[in-house]
Amino acid sequence: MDLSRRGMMKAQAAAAAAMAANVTLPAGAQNIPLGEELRLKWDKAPCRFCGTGCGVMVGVKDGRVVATHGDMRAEVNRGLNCVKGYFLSKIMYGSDRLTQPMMRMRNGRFDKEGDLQPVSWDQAFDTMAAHWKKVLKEKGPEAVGMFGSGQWTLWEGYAASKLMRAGFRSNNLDPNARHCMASAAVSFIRTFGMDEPMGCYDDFENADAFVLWGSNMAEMHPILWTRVTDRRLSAEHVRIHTLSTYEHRTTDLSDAAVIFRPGSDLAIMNYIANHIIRTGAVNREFVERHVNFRMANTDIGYGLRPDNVLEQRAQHANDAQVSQPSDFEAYARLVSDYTLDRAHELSGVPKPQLEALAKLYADPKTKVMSLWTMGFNQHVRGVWANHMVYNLHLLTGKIAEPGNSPFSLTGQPSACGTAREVGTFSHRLPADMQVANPEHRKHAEHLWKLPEGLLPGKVGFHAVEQDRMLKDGKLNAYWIMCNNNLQTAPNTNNETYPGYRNPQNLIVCSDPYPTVTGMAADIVLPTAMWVEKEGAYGNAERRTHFWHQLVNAPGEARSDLWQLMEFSKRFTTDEVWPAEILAKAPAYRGKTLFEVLFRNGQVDRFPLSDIAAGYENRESKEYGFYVQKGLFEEYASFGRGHGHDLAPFDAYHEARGLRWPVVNGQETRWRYREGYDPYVEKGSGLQFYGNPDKRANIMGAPYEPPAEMPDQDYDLWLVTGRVLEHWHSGTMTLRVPELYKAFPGAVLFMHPEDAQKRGLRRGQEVKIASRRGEIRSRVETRGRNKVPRGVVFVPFFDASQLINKVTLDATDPISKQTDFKKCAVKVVAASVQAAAPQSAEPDPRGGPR
Amino acid sequence: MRPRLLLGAMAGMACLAAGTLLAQDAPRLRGPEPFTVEQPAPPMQRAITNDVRVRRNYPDQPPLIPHSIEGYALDLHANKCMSCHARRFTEQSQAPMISVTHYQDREGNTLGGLAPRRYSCLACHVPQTEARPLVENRFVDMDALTEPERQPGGRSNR
Amino acid sequence: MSGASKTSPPMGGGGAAAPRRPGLIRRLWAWFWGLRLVRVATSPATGFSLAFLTLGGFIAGVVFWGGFNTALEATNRTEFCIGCHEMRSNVFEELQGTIHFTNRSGVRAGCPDCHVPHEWTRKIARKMQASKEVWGHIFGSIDTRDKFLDLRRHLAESEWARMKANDSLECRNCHSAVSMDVSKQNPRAAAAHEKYLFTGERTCIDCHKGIAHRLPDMTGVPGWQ
Amino acid sequence: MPDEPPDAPPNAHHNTPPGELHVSSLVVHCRREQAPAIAAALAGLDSGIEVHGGVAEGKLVVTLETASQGEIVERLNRIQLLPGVLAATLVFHQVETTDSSPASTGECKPWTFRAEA
Repeated sequence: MDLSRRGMMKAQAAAAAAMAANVTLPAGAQNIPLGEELRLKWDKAPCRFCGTGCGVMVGVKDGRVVATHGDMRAEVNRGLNCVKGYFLSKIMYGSDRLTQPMMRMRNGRFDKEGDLQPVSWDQAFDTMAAHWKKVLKEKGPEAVGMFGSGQWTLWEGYAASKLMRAGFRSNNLDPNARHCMASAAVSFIRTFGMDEPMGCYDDFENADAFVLWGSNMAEMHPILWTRVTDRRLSAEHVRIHTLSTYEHRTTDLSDAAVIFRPGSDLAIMNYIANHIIRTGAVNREFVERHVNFRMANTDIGYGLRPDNVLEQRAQHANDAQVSQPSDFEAYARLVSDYTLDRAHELSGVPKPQLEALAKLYADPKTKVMSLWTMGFNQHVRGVWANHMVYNLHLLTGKIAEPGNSPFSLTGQPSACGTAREVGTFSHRLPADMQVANPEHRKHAEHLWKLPEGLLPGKVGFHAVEQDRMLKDGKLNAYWIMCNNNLQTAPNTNNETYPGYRNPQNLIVCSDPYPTVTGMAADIVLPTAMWVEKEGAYGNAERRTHFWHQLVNAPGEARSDLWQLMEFSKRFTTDEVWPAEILAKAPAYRGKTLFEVLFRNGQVDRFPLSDIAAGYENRESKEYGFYVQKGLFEEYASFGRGHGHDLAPFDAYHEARGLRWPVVNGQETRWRYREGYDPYVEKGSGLQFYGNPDKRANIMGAPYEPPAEMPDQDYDLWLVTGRVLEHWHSGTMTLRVPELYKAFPGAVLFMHPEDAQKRGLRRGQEVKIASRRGEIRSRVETRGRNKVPRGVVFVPFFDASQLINKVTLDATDPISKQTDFKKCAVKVVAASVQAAAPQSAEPDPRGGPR
Repeated sequence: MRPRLLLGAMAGMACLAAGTLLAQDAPRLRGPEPFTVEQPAPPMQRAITNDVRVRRNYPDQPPLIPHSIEGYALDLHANKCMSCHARRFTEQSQAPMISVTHYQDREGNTLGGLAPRRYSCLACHVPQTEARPLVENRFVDMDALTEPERQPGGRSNR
Repeated sequence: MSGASKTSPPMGGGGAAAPRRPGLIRRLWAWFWGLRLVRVATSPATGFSLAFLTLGGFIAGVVFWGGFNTALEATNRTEFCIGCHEMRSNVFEELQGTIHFTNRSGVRAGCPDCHVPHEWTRKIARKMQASKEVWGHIFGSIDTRDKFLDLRRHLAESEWARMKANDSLECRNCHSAVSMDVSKQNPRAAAAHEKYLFTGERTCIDCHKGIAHRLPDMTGVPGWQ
Repeated sequence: MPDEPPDAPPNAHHNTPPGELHVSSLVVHCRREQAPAIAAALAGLDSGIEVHGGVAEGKLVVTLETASQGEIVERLNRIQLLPGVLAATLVFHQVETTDSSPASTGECKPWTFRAEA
């Protein structure tokens, strides 16, 4: 080894330590032979992947990201990353990165049946604008829509919301968080009157027991899992109970692996509530002071198309969200049906396991942290499931204090920040406000400096509804940003793809890489990603976290924010707003949407000189003002003083994220609790101030079966999900060789006896078929996931094995979130005709089943 | 007929240089063509078990696992990885010892053994299969930027 | 249990004066010998030819011996082992996910392949030990998953000890060290086998624990932490 | 190396294969007024210890060059015991092999362990 190499290593080592200590090393003070040219420029950023919100240090050299590592100063992860996070450096450098807009062309003109060819941004935007104007003129605002993402930055989501609601006057804006967090978000509002958890990650170090409801944290939230295992292995008394429909890496590290029949979690939670009441473990004082009881409407259908027999048969399919005031006695009566025997019968869980679980919640001395993600949220009764876990914490008063915490884990990096806080759902405005509420609309119009009566009050199409409306020809101009919905939506062959190829529709897809969705779109726009733009995310514990633009996007790729703002220049108010509104507010006439939305004296009020020295900022340079700061400060005006206070913009570029409400520079770790939350009145101890009476709601609801269950023809439960190494549809991670090679293709996880019964072997090619479609995959009877008999698991990251051709587009009727965890399939060898009877070979070993 | 991505146009684009994404690999990233067609499942890949340490992309990248870990216990009862990679077993096993960073807790205090937060080895270290990457990754090693002539001689394998 | 004729230890003030009854074993013994059938069976045969007795004895021997071995073999199949749910839902469930259950060549190891010696006398010895397992089954000593997990360390330790004592005999029925081609093994396996297995310093089970079933709590087990 | 002697050298727990260079860095938090003295003490402690800065802040940025991982821990412990040092935290660690032989394929790497460890 020569000296220069040694010196370089030392330079890196010293730089890393200086970064961690926040110390500036004197230039030239180091005995480094090679000096400046070796220096990497290190900056902080949140990780690009899940909702955990880990801090990452990004090393830049010559305009390229050359290294990343866990940020030791980030409280969330303290220097750790998961394998995806450690490979962030490589996600931007797949060689098939899109660098030019592409459009379907034939004979030099746009043609929906043509081939994708490179075009200029102007050509792409002109074609889009012409179609948007035609649709708006012929069919009105309800025929234009946009599908966004919990992976948008805060200001991208905010700009999209303004453009769609105020610009095009359409609420047909929904994020892919609808597939991910909607049940949690809706349930937060219904229970506490405010979205997002009361607790925070500090609960991990304070809990005595962790109960995971349908969450495989070891793979899906690996860094939070390190905090759980740290607590479990450091404190003798701590226990982990994991409920799931199959065993996985999380159950491996759990004290109890509670494997239940899909959908029966509802019965288990009602049993626990019953146990708490029956054993006198109800915290009476807490319940009397802080809780109301309500009863949910039952028999609420499955969010399928209205002509589906299941919807027509359901009594309350159309008023599923309605609930009635009730009392403790009625609630106790409701849950009294859920005896230990009944819960065992419905769930298949051994009784001692159920009892042990109930005792954890009932024991006043055990601090319980309940954690959940897609197992609850992607559930035809997802809102109820969320309610039921809050019920347990509210009955026992185990809430809003260190260690006692019902905690919803988020899937996407900014599911909380962009989808929920900024309000990109089809029913929401910023800061938990609702489009259907005239007061809220008025408030938004005021803050946005827009004419009164401009914002539409009708709730727009949600994600699954958008696909149905595209297919039915009622939604005709559609922009997809920052997601890959043709791979990730349910029942895609029948309900998603037809809408994309419907000749009436123009489909635009913005993405850094060619994806399944991009390949089916009519215009594909190349997008800047992650540190190629200045951004902000909001994680699962209300932490808002910023990053600077550190490198430039390749070629002509531009951020989603630039695309939205640029597109808004092509419309004037006269073209898209009703004449009567303009008649009352003539000052708005003749202006472009860009002028009224982004040049409104607020968004453009911060000069370029406010941008921290040494950082590129492409959008701001182009428009001549600090775009991100303007958008953020305007957005923050919605929440300040209303329990959603955000710190000043610049503070976030310094801190490793701050948890809102940030009041007087102090973040809030536990909401609703006096001493932690400045919004709680002195002397009250605890206030659920999101609701007018400052009480939370216990919502009574029964067990109701899933939309589809295995039967003679389709005899297996299909559960879909993710794997550690790949993020969602694999757009980024499949292009990182190390991640791809670690888990190169989807497989069908199946119990060995189920495989044997069908004459299948490990590795054999099979068809997985439902009533909606089929795909081919390969059998895996080993490995990280151990499914019970009768259940199969298939991850959805693999574009060559599109499992969502098979899934059912049933949703929770209240949250409209898709249930990707429960439908009926059959599995046959691919070489056998699908019609042939399944191998009827009797099990040679007999024995009890 | 469902429109297809024009191959000629692709070849003309700087970002899609010929050979970076072979035609047979395209469906792995972009889906079948057309979308509705049935697609054969790619074969399952064999694990790489050659024990050859893989060069890291940058110092803080966790090393990849160059051997099979099939059936290795990693649960509350047993951690098979530590049977070779723990400090006291490395002499026997000649396996690389876990990095000393693994001896620190959340607060940065150095502990006597593996920090509990590092117990789930597989959250960061993954084995590899023989799968051929679907598309070239143009990440550039910092060594190549600072000392181009050094490539590919320099090795970084702790 | 003490014989009835022996003086029992004093049991407190009132017990000494009570009249003595013969002990249980003695009473059973007397009852057994009092049975008519037993008397007949134990008195010398009268009225049967020597040829009959010899031939009959031989045939009976064949039948019983054959029957015994058939029964023995019947209990020596995986199907028998997993006939009780303790085995089926614990250890067999775990075996199914391992290389010993499915592999490229389709050679499968069932329960007896690893847990019952192939040589006759040792097999019988193992079968006699197994009577304790029958006892365990009847009295439900591991009839729930939790009970099984609580006893797993004990169960595993007795298997490790047995295999250590017989030099991993059952492993070697299939995996003979002499038949190994180290060039086909990966480098670290080859080196380990050369250094420790071929020299006799270690036996298979020393390193290969938990390959067919999950492991118990390994605290304190050499080589584990 | 299959014929490696079974008896390990006494300092075998340092596990020092020839030709390794371990470069690591620490942040040494110390009482601000004592920082200059500690920086000087560190420089004199051993060759291969270097202070790069942070004296003014009381957070010394220190790099170590050692031949083994064990030595890092050893020095870390020694530094932690110096008077005035509040905490010494390891930040960065990288190993390079210094010999030019190819990667460690085919070397003796038995994965077994002592029966009585």
